[in-house]
Amino acid sequence: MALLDIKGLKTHFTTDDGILQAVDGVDISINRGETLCVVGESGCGKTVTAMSILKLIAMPPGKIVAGEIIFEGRDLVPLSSSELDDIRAKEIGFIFQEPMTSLNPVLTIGEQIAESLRRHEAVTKKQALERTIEMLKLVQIPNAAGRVHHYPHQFSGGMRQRVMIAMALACRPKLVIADEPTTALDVTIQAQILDLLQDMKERFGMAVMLITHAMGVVAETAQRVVVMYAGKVVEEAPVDELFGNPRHPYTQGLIRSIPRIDLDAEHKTRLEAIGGSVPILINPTPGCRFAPRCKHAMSICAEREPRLREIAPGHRIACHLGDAQ
Amino acid sequence: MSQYILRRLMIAIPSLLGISLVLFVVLALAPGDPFGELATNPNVPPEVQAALRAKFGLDDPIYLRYLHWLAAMAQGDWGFSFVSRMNVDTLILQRLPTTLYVIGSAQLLALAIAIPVGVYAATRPYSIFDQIANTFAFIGFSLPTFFTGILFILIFSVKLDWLPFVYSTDIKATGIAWALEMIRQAIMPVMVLGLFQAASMTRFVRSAMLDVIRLDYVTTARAKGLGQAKVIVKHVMRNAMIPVVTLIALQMPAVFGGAIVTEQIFRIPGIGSLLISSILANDTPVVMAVTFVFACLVVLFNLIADVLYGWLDPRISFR
Amino acid sequence: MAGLTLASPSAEPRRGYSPWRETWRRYRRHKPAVVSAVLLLLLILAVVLGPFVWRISISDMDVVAGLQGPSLAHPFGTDDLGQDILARMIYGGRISLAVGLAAMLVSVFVGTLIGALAGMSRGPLGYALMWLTDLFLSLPQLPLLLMLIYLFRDGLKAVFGPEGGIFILIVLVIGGLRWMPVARLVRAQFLSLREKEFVEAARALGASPTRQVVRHILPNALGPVIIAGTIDVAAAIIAESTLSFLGLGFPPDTPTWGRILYDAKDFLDIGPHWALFPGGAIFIAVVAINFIGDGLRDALDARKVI
Amino acid sequence: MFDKDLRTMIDDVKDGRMNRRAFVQRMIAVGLTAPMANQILSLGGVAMAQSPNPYKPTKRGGGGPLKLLWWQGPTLLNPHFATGTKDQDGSRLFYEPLASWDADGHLNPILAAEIPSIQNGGLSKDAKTVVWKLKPGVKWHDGKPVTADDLVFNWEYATDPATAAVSGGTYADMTVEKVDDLTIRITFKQPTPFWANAFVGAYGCIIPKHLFAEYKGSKSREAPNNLKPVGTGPYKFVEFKPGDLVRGEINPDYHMANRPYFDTLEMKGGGDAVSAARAVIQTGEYDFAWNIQVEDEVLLRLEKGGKGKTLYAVGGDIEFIAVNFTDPNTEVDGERSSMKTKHPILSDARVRKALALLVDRDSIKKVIYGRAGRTTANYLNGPEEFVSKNTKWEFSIEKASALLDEAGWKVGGDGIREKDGKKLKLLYQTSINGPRQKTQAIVKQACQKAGIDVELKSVVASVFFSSDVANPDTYAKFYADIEMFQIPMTQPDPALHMRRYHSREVATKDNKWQGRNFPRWVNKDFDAAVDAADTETDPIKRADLYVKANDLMWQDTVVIPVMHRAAVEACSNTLRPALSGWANQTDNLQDWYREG
Repeated sequence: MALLDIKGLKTHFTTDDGILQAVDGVDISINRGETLCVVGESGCGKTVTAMSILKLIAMPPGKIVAGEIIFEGRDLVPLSSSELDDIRAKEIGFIFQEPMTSLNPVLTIGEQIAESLRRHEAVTKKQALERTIEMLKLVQIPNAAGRVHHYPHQFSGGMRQRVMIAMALACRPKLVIADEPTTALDVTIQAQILDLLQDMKERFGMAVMLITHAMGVVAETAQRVVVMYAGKVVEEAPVDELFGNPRHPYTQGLIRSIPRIDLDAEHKTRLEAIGGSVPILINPTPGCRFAPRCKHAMSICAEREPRLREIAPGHRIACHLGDAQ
Repeated sequence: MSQYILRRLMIAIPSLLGISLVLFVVLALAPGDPFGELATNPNVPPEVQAALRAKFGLDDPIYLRYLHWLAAMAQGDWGFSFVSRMNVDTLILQRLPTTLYVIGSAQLLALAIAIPVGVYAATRPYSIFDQIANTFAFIGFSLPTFFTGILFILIFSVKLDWLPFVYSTDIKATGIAWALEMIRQAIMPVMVLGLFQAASMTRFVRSAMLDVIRLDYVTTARAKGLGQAKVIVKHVMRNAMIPVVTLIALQMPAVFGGAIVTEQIFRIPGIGSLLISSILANDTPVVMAVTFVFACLVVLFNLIADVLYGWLDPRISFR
Repeated sequence: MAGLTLASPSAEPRRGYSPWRETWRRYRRHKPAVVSAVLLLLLILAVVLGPFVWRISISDMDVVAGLQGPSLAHPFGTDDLGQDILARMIYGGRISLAVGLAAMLVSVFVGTLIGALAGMSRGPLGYALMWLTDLFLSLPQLPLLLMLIYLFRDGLKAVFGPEGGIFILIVLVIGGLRWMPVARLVRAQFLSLREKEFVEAARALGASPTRQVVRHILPNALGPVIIAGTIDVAAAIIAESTLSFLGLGFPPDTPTWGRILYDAKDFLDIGPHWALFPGGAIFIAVVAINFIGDGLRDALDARKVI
Repeated sequence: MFDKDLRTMIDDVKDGRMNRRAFVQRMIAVGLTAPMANQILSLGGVAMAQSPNPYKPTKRGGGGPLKLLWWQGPTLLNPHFATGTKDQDGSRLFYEPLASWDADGHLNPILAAEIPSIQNGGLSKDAKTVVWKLKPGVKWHDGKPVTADDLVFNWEYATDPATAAVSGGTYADMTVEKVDDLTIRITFKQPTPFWANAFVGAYGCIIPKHLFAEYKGSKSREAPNNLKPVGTGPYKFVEFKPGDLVRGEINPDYHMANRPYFDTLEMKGGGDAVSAARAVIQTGEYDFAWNIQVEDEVLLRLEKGGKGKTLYAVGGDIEFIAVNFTDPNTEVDGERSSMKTKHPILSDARVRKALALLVDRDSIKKVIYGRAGRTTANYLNGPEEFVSKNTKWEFSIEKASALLDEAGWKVGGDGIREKDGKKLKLLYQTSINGPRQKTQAIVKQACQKAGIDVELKSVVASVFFSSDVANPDTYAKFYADIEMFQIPMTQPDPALHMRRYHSREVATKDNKWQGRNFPRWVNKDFDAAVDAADTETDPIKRADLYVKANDLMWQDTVVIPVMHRAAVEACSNTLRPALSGWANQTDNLQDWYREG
């Protein structure tokens, strides 16, 4: 049984212009100890999916309108906020994208890590502090015992992300969701953080759901990959399979864009790889959402929405092209 | 930190001197004299009025009067009221307890309303509760206290006959009865003033909360499973209070200065009504003393606010 | 490791959108703000065009028909001298709205400027400005006003004419005595914001102090300023009426909203309509301006998405 | 007119052929005030009578508390320093004069054994000396006896310039000497027809020598008893908070039988007139509120469900519009409204008359003053029966327009009259006060209809009535075309009231605008009449001179009387206060009681 099984998740936002279907029927599952990468452009719904798991989206305007999020056999969707609080951080840890703004500026990092321990585990203040220092050491913060009383602004971005990781792992969760944990960091730091994450995963054996839009990160860390586009999963495969045999035109575009950037960084135009841009998800047109940008678009693509189907073991795509082939 | 406070206090001395000079000049230049009431009285010849002016030194040059004042103040002599012919400090001390009690309670009431209402409204923006709170806040600061005061009197004193509207500093009862009567007579002024202050403060608290509540670190806190209450109090309020503290510190000297209109309507013998009647009577020594104390408080609370920022917001360094 | 950064929609310049159009688009999404803007516009139109439609003179008295409730002849009723309250409110509304808005702009502008300078400056200028703020906070307003009138009234009258001179004096006086809370708020925000990362980043990138302030700090400090500004509108409308009691304001027979409300206060139990209309008008103006402020903040604040 | 008649009438009263009251009525009818009529009688040799006193209680005390509401509370309690009536009222709770004026304008002995008269030898025929006898056995609140030394001391205290007493003017131009322990003699430098000023009424209150002797002169401010009065009055001092509260308790040794009625006394200060009226009339929290200057409509409404009512005490207070005879817009030798200029518009008598025709006194009375005002054409006013034979007023826009046409002011295109290219535009200033601003509005409207453009200006009272030289907005500088305020008639004698308009009193830069003739009107006949009246010992001739002076002012339209104002008080239905238009409200406090 999967650790986490998201089935048909639909998260919508009410806006002044209409209902924004940010996540529209997503199925993702993660096994224990596995690293799953969710990739896609910004705005494709991957962050909303992740946030929906712990209901961290603002409600209202956001709302989970359909679907199940089954974590260890228990559906999280109908749970109340206080019931979810027992799962947050304890069972599922969360690492956010912006280390610069994700830490409370007026509390010491020690307080911020310890409060999570104190919430979920019966520890004294002193024990919590000791464990916090221990965690800080684990994430390789030098002089952890002294730094524990420092405020976030006294740390660099990379250090803060380490603090975030320490915070997310403090309660030894079974699943860590890392939402673009390296995007805001310098390239050199990015690698360090990913290594640290990898290291932690090996040490604690938790599952990791890594959300990213960088294919390089995917190749380096993932065991399985889910590709999202416009609120839907378009392709899902083990990492080698995906890179070796991408089936969805969108995935193909994503992968093709990697070497091009490497070779010709000067002429990088961000969306050169895939023409057009992400559709606005208010009253989306029927049919495949990628169709307008797809080189292989057929008449059926504009009419009927492709279903996610398995084309090889563990490899699923949502594309009419596969049908034709 | 203590060095910082000390340095700030040192800076405060020349700053207060400067303020006192400006205050004095403004008061001296403003038209009017304390004996205007004698003018139309045919019983008092103009010579008497002129003699009084001369006697109280009103015809001396301004710099001389200022130096006199400064010298006296340095020796702890606050001056002598032209109108009451008594020492200014006695006058002020006589009124201080009432001011602290009534106006202070009103400020506390304002805080007690504004913070929970503002916080709760901010956690549910655009909900029914929020809309109602906002509407009341808008009504609150659209209607001046001279108006709400009379409205309250008409409702609670005249129509319902529940509360007295003349504030008495001389309640005959003792013990519990005295305390109850003190509370009863303070209800209306405290409400009028407190609600007026609460209206604007609620809006500030709500806005500050909304600014913070959408920040990333609040989501981080929620992801820790801390529970709504703790997230709001520990993470959101703590940060939102930083600008609110400015406002509260800004209000504190006003506690002393009192709310002139409210004091007038309910006949509360506070510092505010002393100030206004002294101004209208051109009783310069009293005005000068009250405003100077006021200036000291402003400077002091400015310092307290800055220290509080430093405490609330570790990013600010004391230079 | 080279990560491929795909474009995010917000980073991409939208085709055909200028920043101003973008602001307008965001503003339009704030429904109450749009309604409020229309409402305020209607109020302004009413007081500007009102006299052409409602032709009763503001000073026509009918002592016999004093204190009458609303009727066809007098939709807002009459005051104790039998003057038509609607006509007086139309006339006075021009002054009240103009004074309220202009004084608010003055106080917000001065307050923001001084607060920003004091918040950014790490030298003597910061102290000097805070000293100035403290000075203004402790000044007793009544003698100060009397002195100002006596010093400047005739001069301004000579330069700008009687009405213009008084208007300028009133706006400057009200605005000039109400900027201190704004300055303190802005300074407080600046003190913490200037240490924030995005400002540090901007500083590191070599952004000029002005640019730091205008692009990065100011929009973040705007929230409390807008609320202070809205409160100032109400306060200025009422303060204007107080000024005429000091002989500083418009001549005593000018029926501004605050003035009408004040005159009505003793008649609250006899003729409640007299107070209801000016009170209501001030309320509507205040609410409208507040929502417009909220809308503006949302429109200017690029961070806020939905 | 009445020199001979008056003499006959006085004789009639003397012989009992004519009732005192009838005499006073007759005098009032010819324009004299009641107290003046009484003084005429006493100088004519008829002893001053006392009004029958309606005081009913038959024992001292037992009346419970008396709660007074003064919306401006007393700020000090030394009668010699009292700057306003509020201070006089507060002082008067504890201190007493020799005599005070009652409702009918009679002198009522308080500390005096009797009122001086020619019969009892108290008054000299030449009006130069007065002998007062103290009631024997009167004690200060601390038990010390009241003696003639106290009276002499009060005169010395007040006239010492270093004391800076406000009462200095009351005791000026006289000497006071002790005759025996209970008797003093006042000798005036000039014949003084109005002799009952020193030691009488609010400014005449007597402070004890034994407590203030050390604090005469420059040490006056240090006297501890400035704040803790020890007097002779019906109530003893308990507590004083300036501007807020005065408390007293019954004086068990009070020198009048069965008085006072109340056991304790409280005078609360602060607030505004309307809410003071509410506290007395509507809610009954207080027994009596002072000086309720509120629109009559509001008062009528309050009285409907009321626990109280309003009371009116008629004196000689006059609200009027004064006309500037000099040009306020031209500066000569650093002085505007200089005597070297003439007002370009108002120096024409026809324009002044037209203005007088445009003051709609009936509407002003109806809407603003109501029961508290009487319309009048006179500057010098008596009680309400007053109808002068010589003066009259009317409101007529037509007649005013005709006069203006005649004066050459033609209606221009914008409805405003003009002459020689100059617009008929007037600046109308007054102090800030609700009724005054409404009066301004009513006058302005009528003026507009007659083609006069009126600009209104209002000045804070403390600035308007101030005497600082640099202040341009004082009534004395009169940098406006017309101005309006009230001159109270604090004494029932017109001497000071009329002396204002003497040409030597003109307010100019030379006398630092301390002169009191602010319209800067100069009229030789008026000067002569007032000068003559000041030294005229014959009461009948003197009265005649003042009537003439009043008529001269009316003929020349120096002032346009707006309203003869009565003092308005709010009083609980059960309280029986003793009030007089010629005295302060608390002047006869010993006679107050409660009924029902």
